[in-house]
Amino acid sequence: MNLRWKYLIKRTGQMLLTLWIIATILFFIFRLMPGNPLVAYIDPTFTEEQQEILMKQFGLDKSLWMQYIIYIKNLFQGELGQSFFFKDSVINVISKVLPNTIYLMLTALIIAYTAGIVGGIFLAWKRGEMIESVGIVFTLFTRAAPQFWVGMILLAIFSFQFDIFPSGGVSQAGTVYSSELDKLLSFQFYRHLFLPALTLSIYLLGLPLLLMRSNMLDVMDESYVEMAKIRGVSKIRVLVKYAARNAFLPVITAMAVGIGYAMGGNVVIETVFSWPGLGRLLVKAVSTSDYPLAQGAFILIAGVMVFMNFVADILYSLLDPRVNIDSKR
Amino acid sequence: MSLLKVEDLKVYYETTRGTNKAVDGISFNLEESQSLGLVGESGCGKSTTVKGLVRVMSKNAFIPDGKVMFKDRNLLDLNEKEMNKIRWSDISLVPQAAMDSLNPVYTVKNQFLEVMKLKGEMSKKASLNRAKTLFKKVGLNEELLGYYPHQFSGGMKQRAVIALALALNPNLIITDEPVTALDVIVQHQILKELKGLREELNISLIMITHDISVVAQTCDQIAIMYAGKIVEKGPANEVLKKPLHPYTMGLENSFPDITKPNKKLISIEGSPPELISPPAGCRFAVRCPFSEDICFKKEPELIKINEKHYSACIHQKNLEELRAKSREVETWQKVVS
Amino acid sequence: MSRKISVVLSIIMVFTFIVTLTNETGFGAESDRLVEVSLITRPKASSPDEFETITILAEEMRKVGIDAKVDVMPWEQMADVVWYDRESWDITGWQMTARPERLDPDEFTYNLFHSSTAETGYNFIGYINNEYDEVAEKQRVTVDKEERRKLIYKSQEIIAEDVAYIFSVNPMVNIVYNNQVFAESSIKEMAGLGIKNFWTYLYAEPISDQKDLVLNSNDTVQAVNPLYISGSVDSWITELVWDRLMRMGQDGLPKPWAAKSVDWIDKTTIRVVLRDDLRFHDGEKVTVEDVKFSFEVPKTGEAPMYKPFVDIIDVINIEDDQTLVFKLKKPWAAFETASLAKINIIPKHVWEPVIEDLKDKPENAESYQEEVPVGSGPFKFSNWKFSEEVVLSANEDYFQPPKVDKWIVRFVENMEATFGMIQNGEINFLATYLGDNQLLQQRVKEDEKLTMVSSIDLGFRFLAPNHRIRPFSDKAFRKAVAALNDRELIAALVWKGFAVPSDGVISPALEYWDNPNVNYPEAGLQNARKILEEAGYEWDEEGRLLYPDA
Amino acid sequence: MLKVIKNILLQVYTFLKNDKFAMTGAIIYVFFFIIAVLAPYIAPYNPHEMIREGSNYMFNQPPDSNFILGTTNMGRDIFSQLIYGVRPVLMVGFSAAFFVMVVGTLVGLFSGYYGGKTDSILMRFTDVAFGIPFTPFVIVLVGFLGPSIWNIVMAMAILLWRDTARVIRSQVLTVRERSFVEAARVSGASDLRIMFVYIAPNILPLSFLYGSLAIGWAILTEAAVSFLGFGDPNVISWGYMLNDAYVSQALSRGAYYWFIPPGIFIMLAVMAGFYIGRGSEEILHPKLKEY
Repeated sequence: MNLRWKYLIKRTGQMLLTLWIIATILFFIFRLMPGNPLVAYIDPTFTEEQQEILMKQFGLDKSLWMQYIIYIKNLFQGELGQSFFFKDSVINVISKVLPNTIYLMLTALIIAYTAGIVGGIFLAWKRGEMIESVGIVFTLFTRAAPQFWVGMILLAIFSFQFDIFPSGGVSQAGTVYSSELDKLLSFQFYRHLFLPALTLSIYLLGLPLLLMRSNMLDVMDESYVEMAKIRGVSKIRVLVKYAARNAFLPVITAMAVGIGYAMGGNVVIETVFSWPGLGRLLVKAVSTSDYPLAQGAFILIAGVMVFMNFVADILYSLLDPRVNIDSKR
Repeated sequence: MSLLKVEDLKVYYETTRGTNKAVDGISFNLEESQSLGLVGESGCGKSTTVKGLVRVMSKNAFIPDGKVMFKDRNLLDLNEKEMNKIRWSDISLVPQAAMDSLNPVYTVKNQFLEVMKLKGEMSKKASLNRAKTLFKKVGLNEELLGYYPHQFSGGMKQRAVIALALALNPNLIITDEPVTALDVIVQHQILKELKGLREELNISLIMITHDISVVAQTCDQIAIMYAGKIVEKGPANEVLKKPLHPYTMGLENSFPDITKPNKKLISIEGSPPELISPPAGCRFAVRCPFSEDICFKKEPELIKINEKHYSACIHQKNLEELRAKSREVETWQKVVS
Repeated sequence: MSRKISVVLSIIMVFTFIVTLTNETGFGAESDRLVEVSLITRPKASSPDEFETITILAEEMRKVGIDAKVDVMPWEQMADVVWYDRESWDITGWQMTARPERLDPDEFTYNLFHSSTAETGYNFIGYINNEYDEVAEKQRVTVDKEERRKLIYKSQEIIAEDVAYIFSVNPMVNIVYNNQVFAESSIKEMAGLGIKNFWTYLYAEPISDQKDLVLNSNDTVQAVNPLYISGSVDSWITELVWDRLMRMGQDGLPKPWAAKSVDWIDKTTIRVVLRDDLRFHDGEKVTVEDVKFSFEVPKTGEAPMYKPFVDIIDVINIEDDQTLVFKLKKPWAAFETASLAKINIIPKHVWEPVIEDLKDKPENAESYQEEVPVGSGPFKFSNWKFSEEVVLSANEDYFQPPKVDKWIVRFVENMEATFGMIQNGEINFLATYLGDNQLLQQRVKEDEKLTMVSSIDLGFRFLAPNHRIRPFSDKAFRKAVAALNDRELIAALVWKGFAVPSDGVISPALEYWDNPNVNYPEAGLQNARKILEEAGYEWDEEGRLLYPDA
Repeated sequence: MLKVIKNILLQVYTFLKNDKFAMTGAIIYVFFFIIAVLAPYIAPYNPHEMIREGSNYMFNQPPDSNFILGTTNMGRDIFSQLIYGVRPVLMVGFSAAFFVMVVGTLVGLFSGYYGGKTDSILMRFTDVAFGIPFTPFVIVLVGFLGPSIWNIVMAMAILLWRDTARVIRSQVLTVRERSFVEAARVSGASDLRIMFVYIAPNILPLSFLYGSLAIGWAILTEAAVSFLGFGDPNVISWGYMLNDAYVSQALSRGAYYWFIPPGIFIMLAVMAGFYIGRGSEEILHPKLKEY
């Protein structure tokens, strides 16, 4: 049993080291950037000493090194500091937008990966036929098209032209949800979620589909698939239980990494669909030089990405018995 | 009553460079609880024949014509559903690469139960007992059922796969190079067990191999394949003792025989012809020390020489002399490839 | 794929990389007499009109041989450069936005050009003119309107003569609303602000089953705090949730509101009598103590942004439970607009403990966010979905209760989406619109349920030259650039006719204060060349402008 | 020397011929290169110029004889912008790809070959690069350092080598075990020689493949960054055009001729990047066997 724990501990150690390095890099990126961050918040008519108070309030008067020590100390206590712009704790501000990003991201990922896996199986099954090259070209188009361009076109057609879907926001004006669950159950929420999730999943679709197809083609040549056919197992069952079950392992690990990418990635979609998510908050923080907020958002996204890479490794060994180290012998 | 009658079976492959005539019209038949050895170099089409029989072929393979009469029903006319009924309940296969012929992400038990559930009407408990008895039969410990394929050694996996083949006590088992990947001792054990099982459950067997000595131990009938055709077939001891076709003679020389320790090993020069556009006449002519002009023009028919012994070669007389010559190294070296 | 091929292809890539690098950096000898100007502007995405105006002006400047370069930066960086290192920039696009307290000319006339605010204040262009200082100080203390009007006229003449700013336009405020949701008559227009104002929100009368007024903003709400002037959207909300002694009327002049009456006893004392039917949203009665407290909190330094509006007050005494008397340090003509109509009446019982405990902390009242903000205004705070929307509900027991049920502002950054929303009814009051006005007008024509009301904006767009360094320290050069900046063309081209050329800080919307005839340089390339020649500028053989070699 | 070039070109041709995806990719790029070079001759107008006929400006002209794709809301010719747009896009694409290839390959090569300490250090760096989300990083960099195409390329050079490094490393690990490398080491060749003379050529096709993928990513990033308003205002790229169209509400105006073409050109350029990366068949199914 200890072989497994040793691997886990080593891996977690690596993960923490990576996170620490990222946190340090982020600290210096924001501190060395041009533009005095306080400009947006000190009213020009302030006197000198008023500006002093504010500098102290945000800890900008201390030496860079001292700031770094406080920064790391806070980080460990999960304290990400105070946002200049929203005059509120970074965690508080982020926690208000985080659910929206997670809903959008998860829905899009689920749609993209289910469609991707099914599409991958289909294309592998139709190997060599016309439909297969058409499918591949289409998938490459979905990966090559700029997200916002696709988003705007969908918006123009389904919202401006035919008014089937709303043109922005998370819910209808003035609706009050009693709880997050109530929000998740309301039809209006999904009507608002549909276009952004569709645009994001069109973009995310490419990776799982092509990866799944490639794995399927490898697996289809394996002799245990042929043996299953010889055993008279039905075509569909062979495709799913033998081929897909082995082929989809790498796709699942890719999904874990995909979650990390999607966390920070859908800035553009959030802007087009006025979706109040983490991405847009980050752009707001950057353009208002509110670097504690930008830094906090960044560390959160980076943390999720590193964690997801870690989960991807573990997931793979869980799913594939061959890799399972502590198998019952 | 003949269990299996294969008449002029052809299996071709569509490739970018033309049609590959991997199996170009072979015929043989197999009586009940009898065993037939199909012997030939790799690439002679024996594995393709098997795939043709069970009709599980790759996408670009097709069967232009020929008949496969199994219990007087032509398997080639059946649709997929009917064929599926026959697969494994009547004909089962012990695959070549036993190493990864089991689904790695499921336990062996799971794959056993799946086969029985699909075909046999047995309940889960009954099929589990069946699996356990089969494991005991092939000399495997019952607990192994719960393990994953990658936790089995080569020999253990081979036995598990044989057990799987016996699951629905089929009439015919086809084994494709069942023991090539194993060391000699384990090989001998497996073949002995196989022979015992066959007699006990009176199952007929087709053994595909390139190793003539393996066939000698286990098969009643032998058919020698070369470049997609059967060049010689007949009772095992006759074909081994008194080979009629020069290729069979060549094959015999290239295998050590425990009984004749000082026998010189002679290998046949050259390699089998390319089957996209096979040479005219006899396909072995170019490598055959006794070939004459006629051999390069007319393709010899597979004709009955005596009792049940057939050969596709023009030489039917003075075979004794040919056999003696075929044992000298010089006869084979003078063949210019 | 064989190795040779990939080696060849990577060589090609290296080759393209070097080629693209070389043609990137131009070379050329620079002599010190060449006139170089860098024009700062915000990116096209956040401020399309400023970007296009600067691009056109740069093009015109190049025609007279000036080496003009457009320098784009986001607003924060621009503010940092222009505000914090006042020696380093030449000229920047800038704008003054409309705010109710700017209906009184004092803020623009005094703060923008008075020498005292040149160091760190609003006079970032560094304009020093003693004659102007006198006029600006005098108008501040002249309570008599007619008298003050002459001084305001004089101030506009000096600025035009000196070309302190290079004026551009007063844009039109185009507000569109859904006339099937609100009765036409109930939409009120206000001088300089258009129909987006307090009165419209108060009187708008729903005539369909949609009882809520849903408007849009392209920026999120930063805070809902009566002691913190954060963003423009925030000020709409504060104005509705918290009440004020006086409100700016539709004619642009202050009138008593929460106060029953306001009378000037002398130049520095004002008696205010409070209405007796005022209640806070939590049911508590509004007392004179609350009002006194509201005017004294900014003085404690906990509300720095409101400090300038109360500095002038010396002392506030309570005469009886309905009356207060304000004693000023010295007369201030704009007191009613800039203070009585600006300071929010906040509940003492809520904010006193907060201010108390903030005393010894570095933070101030600005970073205190009430769970449920309590004011005494016409609307009650109902819900705030962060960076999505703020919802206010009508305060039924207000003395003038609003007719709509809810007032909802939605944050939509995507201008195309906003355009879609006003048409499909997701919003029924298009409050912010940065897009193409021509397109808006055309769509309103096609869609009979939409009505557009255009009015001249109180705010104005201009180019701020830096008077401290060459070339804009030279008045002649400023005159020439003013001539190059063809305001008619800008109004027609950039604003598609939805703006009027501006020649001063006082918008034409304020007919009473706007001086119609000031002599501002006449537009035209020839006129600009003539001004430069007369001032001693020369051109080298390639036509590049050179400083006079005096 | 001429003969060498001839036969290399011949080889390139044969390699492309038998792989239809790579061929299409190559054709698209050649097409774009020609446009980039001949832009001044193809484009009827100067992309920045606001076209005027007499006194009135040609705002929002739908496509007609003298404006093939119509004009923008400020009267600039869309077709000319599209043609001139090729240059910055190719520049960003190829320079970014160049950096990604070089940095990725070097990191992969060194960590794969040396293993041990160097390997773990370099791999930690790769983990860090994988940890930093790309789009936000570009936004922060461009947001602070000011909008310019070179900042996008720099951001990619700093981060996007990560995928190449990891893949090249695993390939180097396999190549290193191969016998001819063993032989080279035995014959006393220095580490560097082994790496660059023996191992590098074997992994070049793979690094070239990731290089061409990077072209696609670079172009898409430039478009996204321009769309968010952090693009380089002085350079008219397709991203700039899309931002321009978005800000000026092309779609609400029904000016599809303005919004659609730049998107399609971006798609083509990115697709070509995917294709030319040794054909998508190969990327998708490395062990493709001919029957």
